[in-house]
Amino acid sequence: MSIEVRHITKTFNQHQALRDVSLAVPNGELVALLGPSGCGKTTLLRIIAGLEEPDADDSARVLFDGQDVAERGVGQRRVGFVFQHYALFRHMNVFDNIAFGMRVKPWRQRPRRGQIRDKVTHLLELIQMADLGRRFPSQLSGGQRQRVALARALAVEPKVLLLDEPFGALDAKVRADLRSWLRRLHDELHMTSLFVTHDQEEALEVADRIVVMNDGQVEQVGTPDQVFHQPTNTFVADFLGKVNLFHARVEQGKLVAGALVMDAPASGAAEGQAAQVLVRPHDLLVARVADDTAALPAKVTRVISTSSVVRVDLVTTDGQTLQADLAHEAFAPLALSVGDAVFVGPRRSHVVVDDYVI
Amino acid sequence: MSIEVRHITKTFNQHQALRDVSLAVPNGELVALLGPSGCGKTTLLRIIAGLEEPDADDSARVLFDGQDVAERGVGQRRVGFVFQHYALFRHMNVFDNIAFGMRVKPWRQRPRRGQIRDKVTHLLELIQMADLGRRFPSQLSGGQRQRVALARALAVEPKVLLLDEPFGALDAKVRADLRSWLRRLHDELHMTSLFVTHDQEEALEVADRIVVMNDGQVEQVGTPDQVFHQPTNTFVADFLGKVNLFHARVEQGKLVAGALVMDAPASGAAEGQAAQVLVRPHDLLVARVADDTAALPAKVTRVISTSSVVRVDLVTTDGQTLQADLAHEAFAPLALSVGDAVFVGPRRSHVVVDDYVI
Amino acid sequence: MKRAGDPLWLRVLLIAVSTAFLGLFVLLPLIAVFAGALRDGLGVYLRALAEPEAWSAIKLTLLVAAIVVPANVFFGLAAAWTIARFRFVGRSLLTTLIDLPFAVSPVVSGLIYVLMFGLHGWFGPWLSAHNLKVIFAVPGVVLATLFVTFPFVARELIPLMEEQGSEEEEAALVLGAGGLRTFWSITLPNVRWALLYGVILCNARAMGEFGAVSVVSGHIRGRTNTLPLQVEILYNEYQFAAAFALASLLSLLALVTLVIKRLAERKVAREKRAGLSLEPSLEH
Amino acid sequence: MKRAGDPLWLRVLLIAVSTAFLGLFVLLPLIAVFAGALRDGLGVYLRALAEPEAWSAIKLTLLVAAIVVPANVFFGLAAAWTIARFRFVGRSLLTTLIDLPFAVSPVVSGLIYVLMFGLHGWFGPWLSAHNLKVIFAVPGVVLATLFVTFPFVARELIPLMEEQGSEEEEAALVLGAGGLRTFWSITLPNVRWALLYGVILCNARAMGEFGAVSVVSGHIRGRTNTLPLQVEILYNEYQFAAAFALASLLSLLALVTLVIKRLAERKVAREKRAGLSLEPSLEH
Repeated sequence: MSIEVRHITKTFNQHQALRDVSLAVPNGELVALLGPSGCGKTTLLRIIAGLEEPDADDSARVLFDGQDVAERGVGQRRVGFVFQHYALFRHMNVFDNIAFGMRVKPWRQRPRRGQIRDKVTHLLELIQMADLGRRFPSQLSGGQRQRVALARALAVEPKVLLLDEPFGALDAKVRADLRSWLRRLHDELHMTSLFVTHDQEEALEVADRIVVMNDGQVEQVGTPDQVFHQPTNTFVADFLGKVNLFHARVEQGKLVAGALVMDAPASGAAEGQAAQVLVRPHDLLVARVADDTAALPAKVTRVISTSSVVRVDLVTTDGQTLQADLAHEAFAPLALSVGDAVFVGPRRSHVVVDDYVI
Repeated sequence: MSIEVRHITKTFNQHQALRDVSLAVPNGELVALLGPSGCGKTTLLRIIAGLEEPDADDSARVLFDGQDVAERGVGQRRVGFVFQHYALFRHMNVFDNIAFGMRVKPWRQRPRRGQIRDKVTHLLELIQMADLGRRFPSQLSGGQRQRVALARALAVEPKVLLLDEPFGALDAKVRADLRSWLRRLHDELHMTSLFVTHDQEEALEVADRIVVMNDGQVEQVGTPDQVFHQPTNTFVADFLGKVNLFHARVEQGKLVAGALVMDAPASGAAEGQAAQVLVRPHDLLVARVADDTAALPAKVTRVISTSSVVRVDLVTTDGQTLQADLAHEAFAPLALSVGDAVFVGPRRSHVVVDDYVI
Repeated sequence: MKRAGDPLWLRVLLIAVSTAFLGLFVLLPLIAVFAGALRDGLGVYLRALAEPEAWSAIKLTLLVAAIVVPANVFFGLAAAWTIARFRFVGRSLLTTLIDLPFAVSPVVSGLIYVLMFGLHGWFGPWLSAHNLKVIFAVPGVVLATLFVTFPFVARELIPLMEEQGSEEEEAALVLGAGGLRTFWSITLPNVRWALLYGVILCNARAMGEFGAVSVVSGHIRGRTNTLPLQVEILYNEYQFAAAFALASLLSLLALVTLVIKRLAERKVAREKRAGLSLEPSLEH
Repeated sequence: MKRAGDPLWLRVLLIAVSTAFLGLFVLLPLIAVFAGALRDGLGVYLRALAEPEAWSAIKLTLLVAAIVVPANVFFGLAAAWTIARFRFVGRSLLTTLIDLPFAVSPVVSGLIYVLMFGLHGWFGPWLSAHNLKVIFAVPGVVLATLFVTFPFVARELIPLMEEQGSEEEEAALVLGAGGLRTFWSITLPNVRWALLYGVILCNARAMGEFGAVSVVSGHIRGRTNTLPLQVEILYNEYQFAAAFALASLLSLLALVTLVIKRLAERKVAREKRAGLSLEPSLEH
């Protein structure tokens, strides 16, 4: 089922949590709502679920498969909702938690006792907790609780799955495991899913499409590749990962930022116009000897080799800090250490012309 | 000041939080206590601070610069302690929070009013909050609160700085900023610092030395490079980042794991002995055509190109999932997509002979 | 949690002071009542309880509790749920007024009912015209007790409900449960122990209320005397053994109340812990 | 927080029921007292307050409160701190016993003091040998009031102290502050509004206590009558205007108490919010 919201505004005590937000989520996609805390992403999710009502406005709409659901109460929208802090029913065991949604159905639609048992057993297997049906929520680990919350939401066969910071309260390690589990689950079920997160890594890894939000508004919508490699403004670029920022000016068809001279983008920027050049750390070349690309002198301040890349922190002569991520094989011949003088420049860059200041 | 603990055991209601832990922190180093939640790292930190007492045992010792501090109360140890949830005094403004430690000194050691003001002003500048001295904790963001907590701890000029999950309650983005700020601060002050974290990335990025703990015991102590590249067991390897694990057996001086044949380590493993071969994702070679190294057939299941490396998830013919991190330049000529058949093998590996099972 | 930071003498002193205070002013007196009741032997004790007037007082006390407790459970639950779950104009006034019966003297509580329903009160003429008696009759006793014991249920529930938040209820609503079903399946079970505690405290207070009831009851022997009133009458007539015999019933009620309270408190504490999410900070 | 999940009629109904209940049983009666007091005009009202017996009752009430409130603040703080901060054998018993005065009937509370300190009580002979009078004298009134009002301070403080935890105190200790300094600079300011609320409720209760005091005071006019006792005497003698005049003083006290409570509650709520860490879940 596709989801669409149009012109949604929401005000809490004079604070505008959402400002005229419109958004479409295609059927079957796994979409992330990504932004810093306070950006309104959770509020948007709750409005879609029907747990909050948007400010009264004639043009405000929440559409499921093109149908307005404003009149449908929260129980009639057939959404599955997973809360950040699980919200498991603390006085029911895992089995009863999962069965709850089926048991409260109106008499005619309610599955028979045996059907409920089969369904719950199946879901317990799906979340790899087949033996733990009799446990109470307090006897489960955080990761297990979150999986039970997911199974409970799936039990009523929702058309849409909404997840509010599903892994926010978990350890880094457990989070990474559950993340790929959620992705696999979505690939099996192919249900339209929308999840809220403030962790860009999570969004980039799991989602088909990312909605970057800031301050009650949508900044960019796109695939992980699009928002990461072609951000439309510096907020998005900065929020999605470390980025090196050069303030440049268009001079004679070229972009000039100190010692760096780069090709201006085709979308003809006017002479003298200011522009931001964004360079991801892995696109920053580091060389011992200056050349056309690596023209900016810098000094190594820190080398961290404990991940899939070697991270080199640098500082330019005018005090700007930069970060370069080199492949271990590319780093080995350079053999940089703290204090070394090097030259840097962008292998590839992305230019943004806007007035947003980090 | 150096810190040393010897034979520390701590029991809470029959649960052994720490089991005979010994540890030495050299003067001036920034050391991370890293482990999953419940491993006892916070308890160890609190025992060093004097906030908890270890179980009574004749051989249990907490030494500062070689001197036993068991008799010194928590106020006499001259440690700075930063709490995970800040523990700022909620009814005092930022200035009074930072000044508190100086104002409660015994009359003879207490600085004069002017000295206190100067010191607080200096610290406010250090934490980049010069104008916010009159704010109350409730008016600050999470990152600001944590910096005030740090300034308050530094105000009494402690010999040792102890930090309990200092960034645990913060957003991913703020966390990354504060992390490098803490590192720079330590480089300036060069005070012996010990911080607790469950985030391996944080530990690897910030610390001079990492103490990996699990289940009340120390698993490994070493520099980030050592614990990342030469873990002593599979728990450490797995906790510090994604690792590909091959169960191998020694056959005729070689390590054999299915189609892979690798050189056995010099430390002569006996014929027929089982061993674990650990390969970090960036050390896993991926090739379209099999060769001596890349000999294991596998299939691509997912490609994620939104970070400094391109992450390729693979599955072998016998169902093992693997992860390879390729540099963007190395990935480009391969141009892999989901479903492609490839061959993989370790460029570099680390062999562990132990009986720990993940 | 043994805190290494506090000197041992301070802890010992504090624990000693608190315990001594409670022992001296609370536990010892209670023992005295039972001693006093049994001073003249078990036979006298049982005879005192079997007196027709004593029996009548016991029955009236049970009747009052049987009306007041369910009424206050209903109103207490409604008030607590309303306050914990909704934001509306007058919400804070409602919260404040719940404590009014604590703040006002029991004598005054009784007097206001006399003012309203007494012979010369606001509704007095109307009531006597319809031959209804409130003051110096059972309805007055019930109303006065209702007023005095109102805060106990609501006060136990409000903080717990606010702490638990409404996420579980929201989860039930999203799963398709109606408002009433959510209340019975989620809200009520989550506060059941706190509710039990509020109910037994309300009950103990309803059976033991003296001041307000004393003013409205008229002390009509065998008709409008509750247990506490009967105790006072016996005491004023120097029938000490009988007075203490009835008083021991009230003391027993207090003890049973405290035992149930103890159990409920443990359950509440356990449920609070169970509700906590697994945060790294909880590690020890 | 307007919850879209609950039907409008339910919300309206709940709010209406709660408000109506409070208005009918709480607010209306209070107005009645003031109306009754002023029925015969302001002159009669003021003369009733100026009666020597009334004056004496007012002074005794103030004296009792002046002794009982500070004592209960001290013991309440000690008990609350001990319970919230330490784990020791008997801790849960202490917690339970704090509520005993709520669970026991006021008449019984009075009787136990008679049993202990009365002429025929345990310490009776010793007291009369030393020419000391407790029962039917001011000390008895003070002791009975002390017992009845004990829970108010401790009950307000314990949940708040447990919720706030001891991290701030630990921070102060690590910074070198001693135990006493930590208590004055950190612990006390953090609970000041809850303490204030406990104190005023304790005060209102101490001034308004009727049952226990009635048993131990002996109703000696101009000597051991507190305000509530004097009100009852006047009422029993059909001096309604005078009775309501004094009752209005007690009602005024209740109203002032509630106003201060309202302010304190707001501050407590604000301080609770202020203490919360900025979690992503708090976003709205």
